[in-house]
Amino acid sequence: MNFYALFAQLLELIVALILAPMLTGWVNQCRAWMQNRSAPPLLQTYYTLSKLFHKDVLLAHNASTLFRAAPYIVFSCMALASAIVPTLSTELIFSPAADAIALVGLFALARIFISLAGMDVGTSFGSLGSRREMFIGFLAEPALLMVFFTASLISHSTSLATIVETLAHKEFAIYPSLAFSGIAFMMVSLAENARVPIDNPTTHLELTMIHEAMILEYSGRHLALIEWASCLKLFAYSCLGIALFFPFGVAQAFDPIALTLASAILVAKLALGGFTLALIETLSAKMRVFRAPEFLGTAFLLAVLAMLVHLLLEAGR
Amino acid sequence: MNLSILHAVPLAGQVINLCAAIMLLLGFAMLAQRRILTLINLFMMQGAVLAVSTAIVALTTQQHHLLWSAGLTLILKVILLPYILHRLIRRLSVKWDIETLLNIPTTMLAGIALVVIAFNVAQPISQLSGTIMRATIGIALACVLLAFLMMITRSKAVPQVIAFLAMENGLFFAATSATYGMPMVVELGIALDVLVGMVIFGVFFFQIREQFDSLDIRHMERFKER
Amino acid sequence: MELALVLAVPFVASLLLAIVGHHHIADRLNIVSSLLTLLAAALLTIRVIGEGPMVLFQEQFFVDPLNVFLIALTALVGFTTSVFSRPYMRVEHHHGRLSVPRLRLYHSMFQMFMCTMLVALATNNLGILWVAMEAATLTTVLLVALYRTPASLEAAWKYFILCGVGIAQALFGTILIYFAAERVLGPLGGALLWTHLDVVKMSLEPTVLSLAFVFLIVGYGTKTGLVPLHNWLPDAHAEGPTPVSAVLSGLLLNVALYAVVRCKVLVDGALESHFAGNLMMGFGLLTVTVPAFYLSRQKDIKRLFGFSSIEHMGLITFAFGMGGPVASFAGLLHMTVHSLTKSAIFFAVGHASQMAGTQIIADIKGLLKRSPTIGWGLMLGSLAILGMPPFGVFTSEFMILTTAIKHYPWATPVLLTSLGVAFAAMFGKVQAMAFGDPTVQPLPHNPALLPVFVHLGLVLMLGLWIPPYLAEWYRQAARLIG
Amino acid sequence: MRDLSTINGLLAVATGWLIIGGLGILFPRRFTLISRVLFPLGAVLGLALACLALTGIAGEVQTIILPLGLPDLPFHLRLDGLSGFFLLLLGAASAGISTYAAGYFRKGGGTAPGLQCLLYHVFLASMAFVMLADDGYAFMVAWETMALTSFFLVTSEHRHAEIRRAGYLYLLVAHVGAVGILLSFGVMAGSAGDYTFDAMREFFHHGAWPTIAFLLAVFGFGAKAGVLPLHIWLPEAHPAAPSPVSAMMSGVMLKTAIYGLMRVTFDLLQAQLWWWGLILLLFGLASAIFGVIFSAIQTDMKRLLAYSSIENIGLILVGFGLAIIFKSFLLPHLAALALTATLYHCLNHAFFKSLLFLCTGSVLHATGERNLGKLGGLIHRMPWVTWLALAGVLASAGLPPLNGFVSEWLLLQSFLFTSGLPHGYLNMLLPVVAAALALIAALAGFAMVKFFGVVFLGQPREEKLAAAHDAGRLERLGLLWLAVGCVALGLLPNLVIMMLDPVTRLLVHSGLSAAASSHGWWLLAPISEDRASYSPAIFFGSIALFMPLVFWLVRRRYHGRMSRVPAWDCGFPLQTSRMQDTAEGFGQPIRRVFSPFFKRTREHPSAFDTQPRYLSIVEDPIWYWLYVPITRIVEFGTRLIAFLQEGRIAVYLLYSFATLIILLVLTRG
Repeated sequence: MNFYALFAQLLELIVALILAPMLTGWVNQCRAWMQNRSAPPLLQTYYTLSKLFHKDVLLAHNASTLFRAAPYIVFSCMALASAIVPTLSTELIFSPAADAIALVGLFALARIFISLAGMDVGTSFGSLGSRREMFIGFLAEPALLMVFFTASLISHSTSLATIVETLAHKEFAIYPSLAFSGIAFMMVSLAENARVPIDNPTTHLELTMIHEAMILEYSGRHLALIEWASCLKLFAYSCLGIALFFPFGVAQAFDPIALTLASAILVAKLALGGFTLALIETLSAKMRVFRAPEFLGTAFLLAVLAMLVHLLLEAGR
Repeated sequence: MNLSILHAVPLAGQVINLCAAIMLLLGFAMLAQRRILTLINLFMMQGAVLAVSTAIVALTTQQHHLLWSAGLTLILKVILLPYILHRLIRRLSVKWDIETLLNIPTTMLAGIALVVIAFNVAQPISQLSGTIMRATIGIALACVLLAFLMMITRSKAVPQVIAFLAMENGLFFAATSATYGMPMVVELGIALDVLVGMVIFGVFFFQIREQFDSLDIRHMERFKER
Repeated sequence: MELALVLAVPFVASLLLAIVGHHHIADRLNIVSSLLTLLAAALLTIRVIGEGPMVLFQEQFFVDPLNVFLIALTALVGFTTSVFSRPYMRVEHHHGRLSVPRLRLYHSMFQMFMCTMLVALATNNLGILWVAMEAATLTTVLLVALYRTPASLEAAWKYFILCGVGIAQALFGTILIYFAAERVLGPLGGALLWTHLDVVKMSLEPTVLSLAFVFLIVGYGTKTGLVPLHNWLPDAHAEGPTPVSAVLSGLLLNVALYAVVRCKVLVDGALESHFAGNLMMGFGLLTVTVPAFYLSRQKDIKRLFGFSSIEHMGLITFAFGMGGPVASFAGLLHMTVHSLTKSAIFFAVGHASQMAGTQIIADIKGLLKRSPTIGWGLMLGSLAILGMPPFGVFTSEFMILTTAIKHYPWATPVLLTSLGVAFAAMFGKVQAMAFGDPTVQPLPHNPALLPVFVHLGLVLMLGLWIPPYLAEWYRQAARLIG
Repeated sequence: MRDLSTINGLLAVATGWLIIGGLGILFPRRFTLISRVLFPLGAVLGLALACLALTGIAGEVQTIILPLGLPDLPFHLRLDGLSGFFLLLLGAASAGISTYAAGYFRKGGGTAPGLQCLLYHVFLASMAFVMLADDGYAFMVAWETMALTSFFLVTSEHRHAEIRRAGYLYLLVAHVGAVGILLSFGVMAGSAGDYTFDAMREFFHHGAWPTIAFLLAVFGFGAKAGVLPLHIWLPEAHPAAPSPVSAMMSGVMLKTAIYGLMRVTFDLLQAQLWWWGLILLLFGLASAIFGVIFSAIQTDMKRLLAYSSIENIGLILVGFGLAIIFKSFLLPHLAALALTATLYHCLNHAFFKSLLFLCTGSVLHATGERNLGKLGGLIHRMPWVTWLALAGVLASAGLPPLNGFVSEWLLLQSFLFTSGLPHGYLNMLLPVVAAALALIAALAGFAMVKFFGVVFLGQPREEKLAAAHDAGRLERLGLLWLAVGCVALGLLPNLVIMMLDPVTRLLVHSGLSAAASSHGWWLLAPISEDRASYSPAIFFGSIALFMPLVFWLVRRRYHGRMSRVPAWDCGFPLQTSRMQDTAEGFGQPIRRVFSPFFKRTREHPSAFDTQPRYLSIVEDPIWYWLYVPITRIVEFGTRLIAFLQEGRIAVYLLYSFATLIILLVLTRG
């Protein structure tokens, strides 16, 4: 069992590391299609990363050790996060190490380091980005936690593995609360991954950027790590969404066939998810920064509502 | 006071009751009086009545130390204090006490109310009294309260002091007539205190006049919280 | 013998000082005679503790644990005040506020005041008690008016008139007690002697005694500073020389309250009801509450502490009014600590106002910087008087409050609100004086700060540890009060 | 013969502190003696106290009676699990703070060093006595001594008017609170009138009395802890105090209030009602939200931390209230979970908040600035302080794998089990509270990023910051101790929970030791592994593994080339330090989102101003809603009563006269 867990864990980590840039590429491709542009290749992100890794790092005079350490920390956090989320299997080495709350903590850790790095050089855009990032963060984080809470109330556990097992393998039941929290989760994911309508990952327009403003000073391998970490984050969030709301097909016990099947199903789900994301990004316009509280507040309220709905309607289950 | 009780009282007692009545009357008179000189004279008369009544008590009850008391009263309150007061008045040349803080009729009405209260308060005490007369303690109390009222209503220093001394008279009357007198030591002490107090008053008058150019105590309202 | 010394030393010293008071040794003579009084009082105390209560001089004087404790306290505070007054008066002289004849008057009257206090405490005769109280008024009137400024004259005049009138009521009360006692004891039975009265108090006529107590509490209560009879007190405290303020607060108020308490014992015996106690509690509560609200309006530092004295007298009165071993114990303890603390505060305040050249609070700043000892003396003294542990005032307040919670829970919110308001008002002012950048100047003569810290040290000790024999002594006295 | 060695040892340590203080005042100007001998000695004693207390937590209850105090009520002292735990907190935190203080206090300054030494050590000793006291009187004496010494410490720079004001406010609120505590004791002693805690435990209360006692205790201890409407002194006093004192007050002194409230609620009162817990919960929640929002907009770094303390006390109270609710519904295991979270957070807060306050102290020393708007870029000048502060910041923001996260995790876990409660509204309410907690945690992160980023990162906002120097050796040692504490508490939760077990058993008759010990030291699973688990060791280990691995791989696969250039900033050429976000700017989103919480005064320049000025003052509205009206009422009372004393002797005589007449008439009637 331990061997299996180790194997599944490694597999999951490697799959995440490899697939994450592709997911980003896929989203970009879909979006380009929908916007009637000629699409970049699916593997474009890999090319970009590779190019960045080869380039020299240009470091601002004022940049400190923190600035240089942050990409590694953020990357490690995101790698760990994608390792924690049970995508292929629920039998993972890391699953007892961190539950849903710890996962939220992990995301927060990464966010704080990237924000601090943004403030480190001391430029106007850097601190602007950090401020906005933390601003979005403090609104999104509780909403995300509430989404998890609903799921944990259903499964009587905050352990992600247990949640997924409960939702995936118990007899079929309709949880109205999950509908609410699903929408909330989607809104949070958009915000957390710097997507339209909260942020636009493709813009460098001064007044609107959030995530890009923070990492403006990064270059070379540092930037590569951060971009990769962003991809991992998107990947982790997508997997989380899949695990919480469409968990069917996750492998439970040691079973190479199930694992293979799970991988295939996962790729399919991710493709669909990426397409949906591109669709949303195409259909909506970017909001003003101060509309963000309304957007995320709605997400938070929906998540809380989900929990109350659960307590009202599903308390017996 | 009803008649049957009066009949039961011997002559000395009747005289003391009379003195008591005069004391009260003089108390009212002082309350109503505006002129300082007359006030001093009234005070002197009150002292004399006090001395007489003390002497009668001394004679009838064979308490000879009360005779000393009577003598002391006579010297102090009939001779010495009025003399000092007269001299003060002349030296300070204040003859009139024109304003009272409350007009005279109102003061009189208040005085009557006070007498009612005093008698009412003293009633249980009078009923216990084993001494010759029973009403004196009530009257003494009334005198004290009337003097108190007078202190409140006078706005000049000298009448205030006279009122203060009148209050002492009332107390002394209570001490001697109602209770056969206090022990001698105490009476001497009281007398001494009154005398010393008077001297200090005298000193004060000059100081106050020097500092405030007037003996009107309404100048002395500097300390207040408003 | 010791008692004779206790009473005679200040009397003789007073006469002596009246003659040689202008001489430059007068201030030292003052200290020496106070010290002798203190020593005699100490001997007396030891004897009373050893041999129990004693009656002396044809029963006119007697000493029991209750008054010997106050005698010792009075002698102690008298001594420390005399120590303090030496540099204080030298500075006053230096500043030209007092002439030599005035100093003579001051020294003589100070000793005379001590004498009257001690007589009032030691006497067995309610009449002599009254005489002594009146004499104390007269001497302190002269002391309050020492500066002969319009302000001091006004204060002294008010003091004289109000206390004179008040004390006249007390005389009426005394007469009524005599009147009642004479029926039981007969004209020659010593109807004014407290020891005799105490024996027969059960058979005294209740109605008379209750009326007598009304007069007595209004009378002596005026001297104690009970609201609404207190109006002379802040003026007198503010305008007299500071040593006089110290002894007024530390001693005179205590002695007046002592007189009330002695009478209460008799009235309680006669009435077998809680009439006297209720009356005292009522006055006590009023006296705690009202001054608390005055405190925040004060601009004059000595007036501020005068109001504080009123408040504490209210607290003690309330404690004695409640009665019972704990409350009476607490009342006595509070008398002690209040005397010590308040006189210490006045010592510090005296020097502080001399340093600033004014008594206006707003003009005194930065004491800690210029003179740490005076600043800390004032600061710690004020905190102590406001009932901050570990000082002894807290101890007695704790006991008073706990008794109140137990027996009169309705009174506790009133007490606590007042104490809270007082704290807010007074502490803010004291802090402003002690802290900040200094406006004050150093003194031309070295201040005597030993008294301040001796007093505060004692108060601190009483807060943490009451020596067993002292506690036993308080207990005996509390038992006498009932 | 019972074993009294621990409590005697504790007493010896406290006495040792008093002696150190005494030595300090004996040699008030011997600077070297005080800073190199006395303060380090105090730190060693603190360590000894912590060790003794650690043995005391699990040991037998020990009591002694000192021959001090009232004749009928000598000082009773008692050591049990609860006091042991808080003494541990005191000792452990004070060891670091005293070490730091040894290097911190400089020559010159406001108060003489000897006096500081005395006040500081008496402060420590009084806190120890607060936790040992076993009767009302000893408790009050220790409690008020604590308030008094800390007041003098706060006002050691009393030349500044705002510090005087802060001190005044502090002592006033402390005193009013003490009155509440005293009343609470009074109610608990009841008609028996015995103020020993033993008697209070035994005394049976009727009807509403226990509730009254509890509410009074909440008021009294809440004033000290800084619970919402009584918090106003806290953001004033903490910045005013010298930094070691702020650290001590925030890290330890606030916990004495929690200790007292726990003592009263769980120990002295026999039974708890569920809605007591709700009250605490709601007050705690209000304080936490309020604290964190205000913390996020502060521009003074110590005020920011002070508001953050309010927030943390709020969190502690939330857990405390939850524990009461569980206990009153007879769910002891869950109560133990909530209580463990609470106590854990007390310990954590002691470490990280002390650490942060001490770091601000170093910054203050190095730069003379408290205003965030004039700091920045200190990471280059003060690397030690910066990196140690980072540990504190991460812990304070509740991030894994540091200690702040563990207690928040436990707290959230305990909220997830509320659905078992037999009370409909509570079932609905508590998850919402949990949601609010999540919001608070996220906002705390915001505030901490602002604090750290503005102070230590970016470019220096003032010229003089270039001269800033790092902390001295003793200071570093003190900081290091606390930072290591933050990390250790974060990584070894099971050991801490095992240690807390006797305390929760004492208070709610259940503990988590079985759950904590069954999974080994590395895995924290308070209920069962299925329900929830967290392993900081794996967590930290994997990040610690990934990072060097990634670093090594990148270097190995590609290269390590790097060159220094001017900052890019979208090509904007004229970068100055003034273009960074100020503290106000960073707080702007909070001001905007939570605008109903603030009382704002703003001045905008008009378009035609030649010298445009912008002014924005954000104030605490509670001051205006609650305190200003109270002062108005009191003022009105004084004005009313002042009419009585109107200076005329005739009127005064009239008072006497009327009193006499009224009394006579009443007596006669």
